[in-house]
Amino acid sequence: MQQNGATGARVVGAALVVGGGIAGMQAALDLAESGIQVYLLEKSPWIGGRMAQLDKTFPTNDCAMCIMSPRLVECSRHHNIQIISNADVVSLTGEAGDFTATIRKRARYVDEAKCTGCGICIAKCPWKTDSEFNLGLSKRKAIYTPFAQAVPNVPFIDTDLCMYFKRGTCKACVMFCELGAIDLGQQDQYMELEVGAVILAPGSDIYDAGLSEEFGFGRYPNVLTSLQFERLLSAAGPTQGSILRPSDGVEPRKIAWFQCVGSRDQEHPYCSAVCCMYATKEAMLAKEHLPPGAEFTIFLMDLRAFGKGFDAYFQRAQEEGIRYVRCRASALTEVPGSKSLLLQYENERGELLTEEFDMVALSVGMTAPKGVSELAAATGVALNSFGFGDSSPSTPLETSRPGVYLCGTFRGPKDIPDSVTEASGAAGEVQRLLASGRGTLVSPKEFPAEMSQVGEEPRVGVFVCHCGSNIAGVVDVEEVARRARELPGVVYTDHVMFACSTDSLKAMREAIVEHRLNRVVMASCSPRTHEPLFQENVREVGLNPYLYEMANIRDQCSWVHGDRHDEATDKARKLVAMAVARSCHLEPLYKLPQGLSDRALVVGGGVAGMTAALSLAEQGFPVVLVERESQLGGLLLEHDTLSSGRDSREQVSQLVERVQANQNVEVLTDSQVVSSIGFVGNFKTRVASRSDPTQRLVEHGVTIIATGGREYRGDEHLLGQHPGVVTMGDLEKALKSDDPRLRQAKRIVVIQCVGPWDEQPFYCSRVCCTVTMKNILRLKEINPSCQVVVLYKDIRTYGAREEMYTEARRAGAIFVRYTDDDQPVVQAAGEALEVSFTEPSLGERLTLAADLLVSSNALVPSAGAEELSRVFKVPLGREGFFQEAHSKLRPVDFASDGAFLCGVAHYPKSVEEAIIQGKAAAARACRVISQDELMVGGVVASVEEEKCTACLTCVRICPYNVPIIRDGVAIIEAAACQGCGICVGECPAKAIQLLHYRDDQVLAKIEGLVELMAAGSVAR
Amino acid sequence: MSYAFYPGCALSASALPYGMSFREVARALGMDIPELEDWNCCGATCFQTLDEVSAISLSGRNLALTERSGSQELVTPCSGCFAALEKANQHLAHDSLLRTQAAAALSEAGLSYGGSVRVRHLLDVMVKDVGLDAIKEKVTQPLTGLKVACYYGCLLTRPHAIARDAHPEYPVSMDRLMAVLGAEALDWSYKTQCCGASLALARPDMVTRLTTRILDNAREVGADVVVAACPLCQTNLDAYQGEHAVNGSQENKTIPIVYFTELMGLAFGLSPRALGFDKHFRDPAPALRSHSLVI
Amino acid sequence: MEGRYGAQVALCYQCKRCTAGCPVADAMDIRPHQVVRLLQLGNTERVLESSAIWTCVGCYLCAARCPQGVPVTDLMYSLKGIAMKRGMMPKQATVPAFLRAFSGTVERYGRLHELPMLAGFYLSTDLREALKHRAMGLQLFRQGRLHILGERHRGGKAVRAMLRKARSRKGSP
Amino acid sequence: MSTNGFEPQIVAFCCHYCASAAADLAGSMRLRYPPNILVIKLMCTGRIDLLHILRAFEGGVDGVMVAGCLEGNCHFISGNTQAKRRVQYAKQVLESIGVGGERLEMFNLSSSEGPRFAKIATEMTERIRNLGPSPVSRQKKEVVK
Ligand SMILES: Cc1cc2nc3c(=O)[nH]c(=O)nc-3n(C[C@H](O)[C@H](O)[C@H](O)COP(=O)(O)OP(=O)(O)OC[C@H]3O[C@@H](n4cnc5c(N)ncnc54)[C@H](O)[C@@H]3O)c2cc1C
Ligand SMILES: Cc1cc2nc3c(=O)[nH]c(=O)nc-3n(C[C@H](O)[C@H](O)[C@H](O)COP(=O)(O)OP(=O)(O)OC[C@H]3O[C@@H](n4cnc5c(N)ncnc54)[C@H](O)[C@@H]3O)c2cc1C
Ligand code: SF4
Ligand code: SF4
Ligand code: SF4
Ligand code: SF4
Ligand code: SF4
Ligand code: SF4
Ligand code: SF4
Ligand code: SF4
Repeated sequence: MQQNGATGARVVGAALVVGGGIAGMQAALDLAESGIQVYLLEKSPWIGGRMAQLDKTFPTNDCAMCIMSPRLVECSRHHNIQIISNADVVSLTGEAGDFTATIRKRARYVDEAKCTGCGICIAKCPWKTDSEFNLGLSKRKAIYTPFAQAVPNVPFIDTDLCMYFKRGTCKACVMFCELGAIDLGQQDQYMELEVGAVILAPGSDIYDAGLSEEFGFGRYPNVLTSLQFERLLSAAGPTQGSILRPSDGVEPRKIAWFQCVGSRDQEHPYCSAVCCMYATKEAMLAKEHLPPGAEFTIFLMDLRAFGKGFDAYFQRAQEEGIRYVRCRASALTEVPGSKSLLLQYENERGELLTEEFDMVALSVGMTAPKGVSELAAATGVALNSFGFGDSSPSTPLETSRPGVYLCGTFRGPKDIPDSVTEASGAAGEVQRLLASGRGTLVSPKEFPAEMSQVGEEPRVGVFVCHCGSNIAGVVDVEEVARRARELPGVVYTDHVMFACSTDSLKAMREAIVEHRLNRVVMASCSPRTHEPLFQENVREVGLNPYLYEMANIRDQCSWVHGDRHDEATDKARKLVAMAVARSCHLEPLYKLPQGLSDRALVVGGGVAGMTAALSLAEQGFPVVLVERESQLGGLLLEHDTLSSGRDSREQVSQLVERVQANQNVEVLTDSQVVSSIGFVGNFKTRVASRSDPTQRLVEHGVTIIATGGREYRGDEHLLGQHPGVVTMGDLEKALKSDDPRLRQAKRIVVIQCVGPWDEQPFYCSRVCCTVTMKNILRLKEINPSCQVVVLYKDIRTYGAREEMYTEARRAGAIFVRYTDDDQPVVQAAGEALEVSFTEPSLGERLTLAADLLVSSNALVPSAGAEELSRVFKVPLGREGFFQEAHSKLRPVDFASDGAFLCGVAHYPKSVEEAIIQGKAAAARACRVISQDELMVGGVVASVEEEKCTACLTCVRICPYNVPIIRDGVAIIEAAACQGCGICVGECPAKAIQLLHYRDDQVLAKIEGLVELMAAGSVAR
Repeated sequence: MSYAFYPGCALSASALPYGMSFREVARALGMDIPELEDWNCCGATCFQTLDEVSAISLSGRNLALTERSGSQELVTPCSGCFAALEKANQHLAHDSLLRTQAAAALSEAGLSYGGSVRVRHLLDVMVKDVGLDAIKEKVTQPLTGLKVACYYGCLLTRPHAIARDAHPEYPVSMDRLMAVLGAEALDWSYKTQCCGASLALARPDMVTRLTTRILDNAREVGADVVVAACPLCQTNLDAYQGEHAVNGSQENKTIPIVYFTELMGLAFGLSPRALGFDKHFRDPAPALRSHSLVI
Repeated sequence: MEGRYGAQVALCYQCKRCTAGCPVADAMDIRPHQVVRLLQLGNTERVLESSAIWTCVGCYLCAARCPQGVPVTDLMYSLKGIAMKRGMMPKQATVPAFLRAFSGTVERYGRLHELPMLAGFYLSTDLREALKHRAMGLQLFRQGRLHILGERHRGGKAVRAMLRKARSRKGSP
Repeated sequence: MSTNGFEPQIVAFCCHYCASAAADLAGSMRLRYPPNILVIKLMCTGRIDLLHILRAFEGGVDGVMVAGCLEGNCHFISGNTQAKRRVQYAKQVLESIGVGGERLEMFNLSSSEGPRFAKIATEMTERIRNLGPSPVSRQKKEVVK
């Protein structure tokens, strides 16, 4: 426990994260890594949330499970995270820094401490019902886990279905569970947690498609929700990735998606922000899954491709033949017999058609999560009118209750990257609040000193696990153990019922000591889930964790060869021989502490950069903020009001004041970065000032790039040639200076999406649609009779911004869509202008006189971004904005360690989003600089200097720009190396080895196999 | 609860079987539901077009009469009347300008309206107030094997704000009623598609297209009869069946349209003649007989 | 028009859902969403000249499903009314004729009597049309479903007085 | 079971994040594939070296597969594309030394593609079975005999 220096109040170094979706997991991990004890509370029996149900994710088509399951595992094994699943928050008392949360952990009827997740109970349970996870497309048992990678990997008993709870009989699960983990008498438990802060991340639900009865969901078997469609696409889903019509199991030839089901209507006046993109994704994936010739149509209003890379994705979809029809579907009728579906619609040419589809997916919107009002009441936070969590635009991650934060789709509809960003941002808020309590409640596990194994002959111990009957039911475990004794180096073998049970772990430790084992091979399950546990176990008796090796004879043997006992036993023997052979080549590896600077360098002093700088400075980290201009503020200095209704001057001046008042921030205006060297924890960067010729050398542990952007200025639509043509930025200035032209104008025409699209492919600047709405409302305030006509391609007022679009229409603005092939034409007409365009609904050319033409110009990257990208060796994306490490799960990190990005430097975004990203970047940076030392080493590449010819091959090929050539040899900094081994295979001089995966260590596996085959005792 | 019955203009004329069967069934159920005295035309959609205040006054007069008679609920068997009366009722409650204008007109007829009346559709009264259990008790000849397509038409559930049906796009009350009678109510896609009745005279060309679409689907899902809850729908669907208006004789291309009250009566074992089964364009008798229903 | 429905018309974002659901859109010269668009653009004349407003069967599907709550059906009704008041007749004048026959009968009798209404309608349009339907009429008559003269309605007079008053209010012809 | 009584030995170099996760998933889903496949897990297929492949064949293995993340989705950004290049090269080498390039194949799959892993394993086994024992292992057998 820690006293808060300023107020003397107690600060508890622990946090409660409510909701175990991707946002909750991200927040938990960021906090845990920065030394805060985390309770991750999840309402359902398992964490994972919505993302676990998705197949792939736009716009990269990354497999959702691939990128998420490592996080699941990380949460489950992190020392500073305790997952409390199947639980609710009952109440929250106390105040920021010192809360007491009362939690009810509902009975699961399975003892989490005993269960190994073997699944036998599930197989034996006789009762089935529709699977919620697969949305009724498959069945699950009364005792079940929703998906294979579930965390915790412990089943749950549905008492509504279980015969024991309904009739008092059955107990099949109890009988078959070999570990006695089933506890039908389990009771709800209440617990009180002391935490300093709370993050709410309970996500969202999807709109109940059954309410839109006109589409027949629930009546017409071939009408699905988009989420059901995700399950159909999933290789691990109910149809193993085949798209089949529920009515007859036949592959559909024509599929339609209906957009905005349960969004953008009177009851749901917001846009759900993800469905345009996920429908595009589902259509593209469906195309991959179905034979050629199948047709895919998306019926929509506006295509909301407002995020980074989204337009390119949409472009690709169109090239692949996905058809988009601009018509909101009205209703479906089912064809009796074929159960296909008939849709009447009007196409862009004004033709009224009736078309038959084999399958229809409803792109359901997001709604507030079920039970949200109870959660709000228990935690004392306010909800907004849609039922989502409420917050103010200038403090977007704070709820109405101090010390309680929010993130993810609970804060409003959004996609995974935005959810993850917010989660990191919320973690940043908590880090700041609990800075003085950091590290007080977490204690790194202490291990005994390692015994020296150097130079000793290998003494291998092999432990073969029965996993109850999971392995032993197929593989002759005893035979495997016995024959392992014959392998070179093996001095001890044993077979155990459940290797991961507490008793077995202890027995194993004793055997290591007793038999002086210096290598351990576990023949059991997947290293993905169990390696950390076993590694820790060997460490407890002083064995280096890298001297441990695993043979997966369950997931990759007994489970897939259940019908071939002999072959499976042979295969298990081979796997064990291979593991033993490699283990003899293993060497202890040590992660070594390396000192680091806790200073952050922030480049760019706009709202994003200032927010990031403040976040860190307020936690006590020194920050150097480099701004090229003479004053801080960036784009914000030019605006009038903000879309949030706030005065931008106020917002800027408050921020600037706070920055300048903070002792920990050193602001270098009129300055630029000229060079930078080093690696995570130890960067050295030179900054040159315009006024002072001497360059400053800044030593820093992390770098945050926040260089923002600027409004594009071209000559489209007579910009610069006619005084009546201005950009949206100019209009803002005119509003600010109360330009009389605005009060006199009779008609103002606005053209959206103007940019350098002759030179580069179109990307959406994300803010301009909302900015247009903001300014229409401002214009209508000062000049109510002025007609405003907006020519647009798509209106992209995503999320709650949709309400501003509605307001702008209510105020009388008229919106007319144009297309790339039929652009508006602007001509001078004396003082005034003439704009002609095609009105698509009427199919007619209209010409309007306008007093002012406002061009909504694109946001483009700041000048000098390329140079910075070279200086810091961080990449730019195709639009010229900086490129993050992973667009889904690492949205504010660069691929190379220690560098982060935020704000418009990443992609155009609103002030609110820039603030969130600034906080997120700070939180990610804090993970690094909050440590006293960095532990470096382990699985990293290492160069044998004598062999290296300085050919630069590794320098060129490393995706993380790690190797550098110094004094004629390649240097690979262990702190920066990611351990992929790409350079190793490429080095012509064979001068690089990847530790733990050295050539001899990889080859040993092959040798082990070859020798066993040569011995002739296994079938080949 | 005291009801007044508003038959609407068609019940004693083209919709004779509806009126007959309603009275028979009401008697069998012991319902007390006297006809509103001196009622006048609700104005239908015609007056809404011509003049909104007139429309509201016409309906308003019926509401005022109901109020004066001491009844709280005005029950009508016609969806068109239901929509017109209830719309007027709501406008009178919420639109102060219309309320003043209509009040002036009503006073000319010696009436005033305080807004206390609830407008109900007969189907709703049967299902909710009489109740399916009470109806089930009266069934002596279950309609076993009879496949029916329940047709609700447009104005029974629309505009949503007026009708306030829990399932505006896919109503189920009549289906549940039919199930209680022993019939099999089929799922089909045209329950609430408009048949075009309001343009039956003026645009028979268009109306035929609408009815054909509806009836084709009913036949394709295997319906023996279509059940209606509105005189306009019944007459329109019965009269305009494909290009074979009225005396088109292709048996297989036609389908009888009956009132839900007729089927109730039949299931109650009442005399088919008294129910008006003989007063249709397409004779329902063969379809009913094919399921061994006495008729 | 602008007065009563203007605010709702402004909300239309041209999603075409009204048209997509309209059972008679294919028979319209301008479709429901176009009607709303023209009203937004202030081009009421073109709407009044259209046949669309006369084709609408008043099924309320458009209005019921409009995500912005634009009362398209009520617009159609009012537009017909305005057109009739201005004497703007569609090429196929059957709908206004029907409306007149209907309202005439109701004004006379207080209730709708089918025979006088039919007579009024066919007399003002095309008697040959009536002949086409004579079989139907005959059958109705035989079944006792068509009365030569309806029962007298006591309230007829009161209704007439009321309607006179309703129409005499300021602003209505 | 086998057409010619020959059971090939196949080694699969799988990356940690996708291919070997998919293999685990195939297990969780209790799918079936022939036991001829032995997985060697690497962090990234980018670690694969011509040497590893050649040594496997030299040791008498009949087929080798390399399986990594989907293209464009490598956990290590570009490891799988490097692997693809190296596998292409190794195929040429195998061809030229008479082992045959078709005994080596590169696959890309996501971690949720358990069924696809099983399918690939089955097809690869079938392919090698049809090719018969590798010339090296045939030689070895003869030596032993
Ligand atoms: C069909 C569909 C497809 C999509 N496709 C994509 C895509 O391709 N790319 C993309 O970026 N995004 C996509 N999304 C959006 C994406 O799913 C979300 O952005 C993301 O999952 C949000 O994560 P979250 O953590 O905020 O919420 P969730 O994933 O909803 O997690 C919330 C968690 O909180 C738990 N919880 C709820 N209430 C409580 C409570 N009271 N107490 C404790 N715990 C609680 C829930 O059980 C859940 O585990 C898609 C969404 C849908 C519906
Ligand atoms: C016309 C218009 C209207 C807008 N209206 C709104 C609105 O109403 N609401 C809203 O939420 N958002 C609005 N925005 C968006 C808003 O301006 C941005 O979200 C926000 O300002 C981004 O802040 P930033 O810190 O990321 O970038 P910036 O504000 O661009 O700041 C970047 C800073 O970095 C500095 N810099 C650049 N390169 C270097 C370098 N190499 N070295 C050192 N310093 C460097 C720049 O000088 C600048 O000070 C609008 C944008 C425009 C164009
Ligand atoms: S059988 Fe026992 S150990 Fe296995 S999953 Fe079920 S509860 Fe857990
Ligand atoms: S007791 Fe319940 S959960 Fe256990 S096997 Fe029986 S039904 Fe399934
Ligand atoms: S416009 Fe918005 S609500 Fe509609 S489908 Fe697209 S993202 Fe979803
Ligand atoms: S105007 Fe701006 S926000 Fe709107 S679609 Fe175009 S680029 Fe995107
Ligand atoms: S590739 Fe090898 S030889 Fe070439 S510089 Fe790198 S380490 Fe040295
Ligand atoms: S192992 Fe990977 S990250 Fe490390 S230096 Fe080599 S290529 Fe770069
Ligand atoms: S449905 Fe409504 S919003 Fe859409 S086009 Fe029609 S009137 Fe406009
Ligand atoms: S009310 Fe008229 S315009 Fe609307 S859907 Fe029905 S027929 Fe079409």
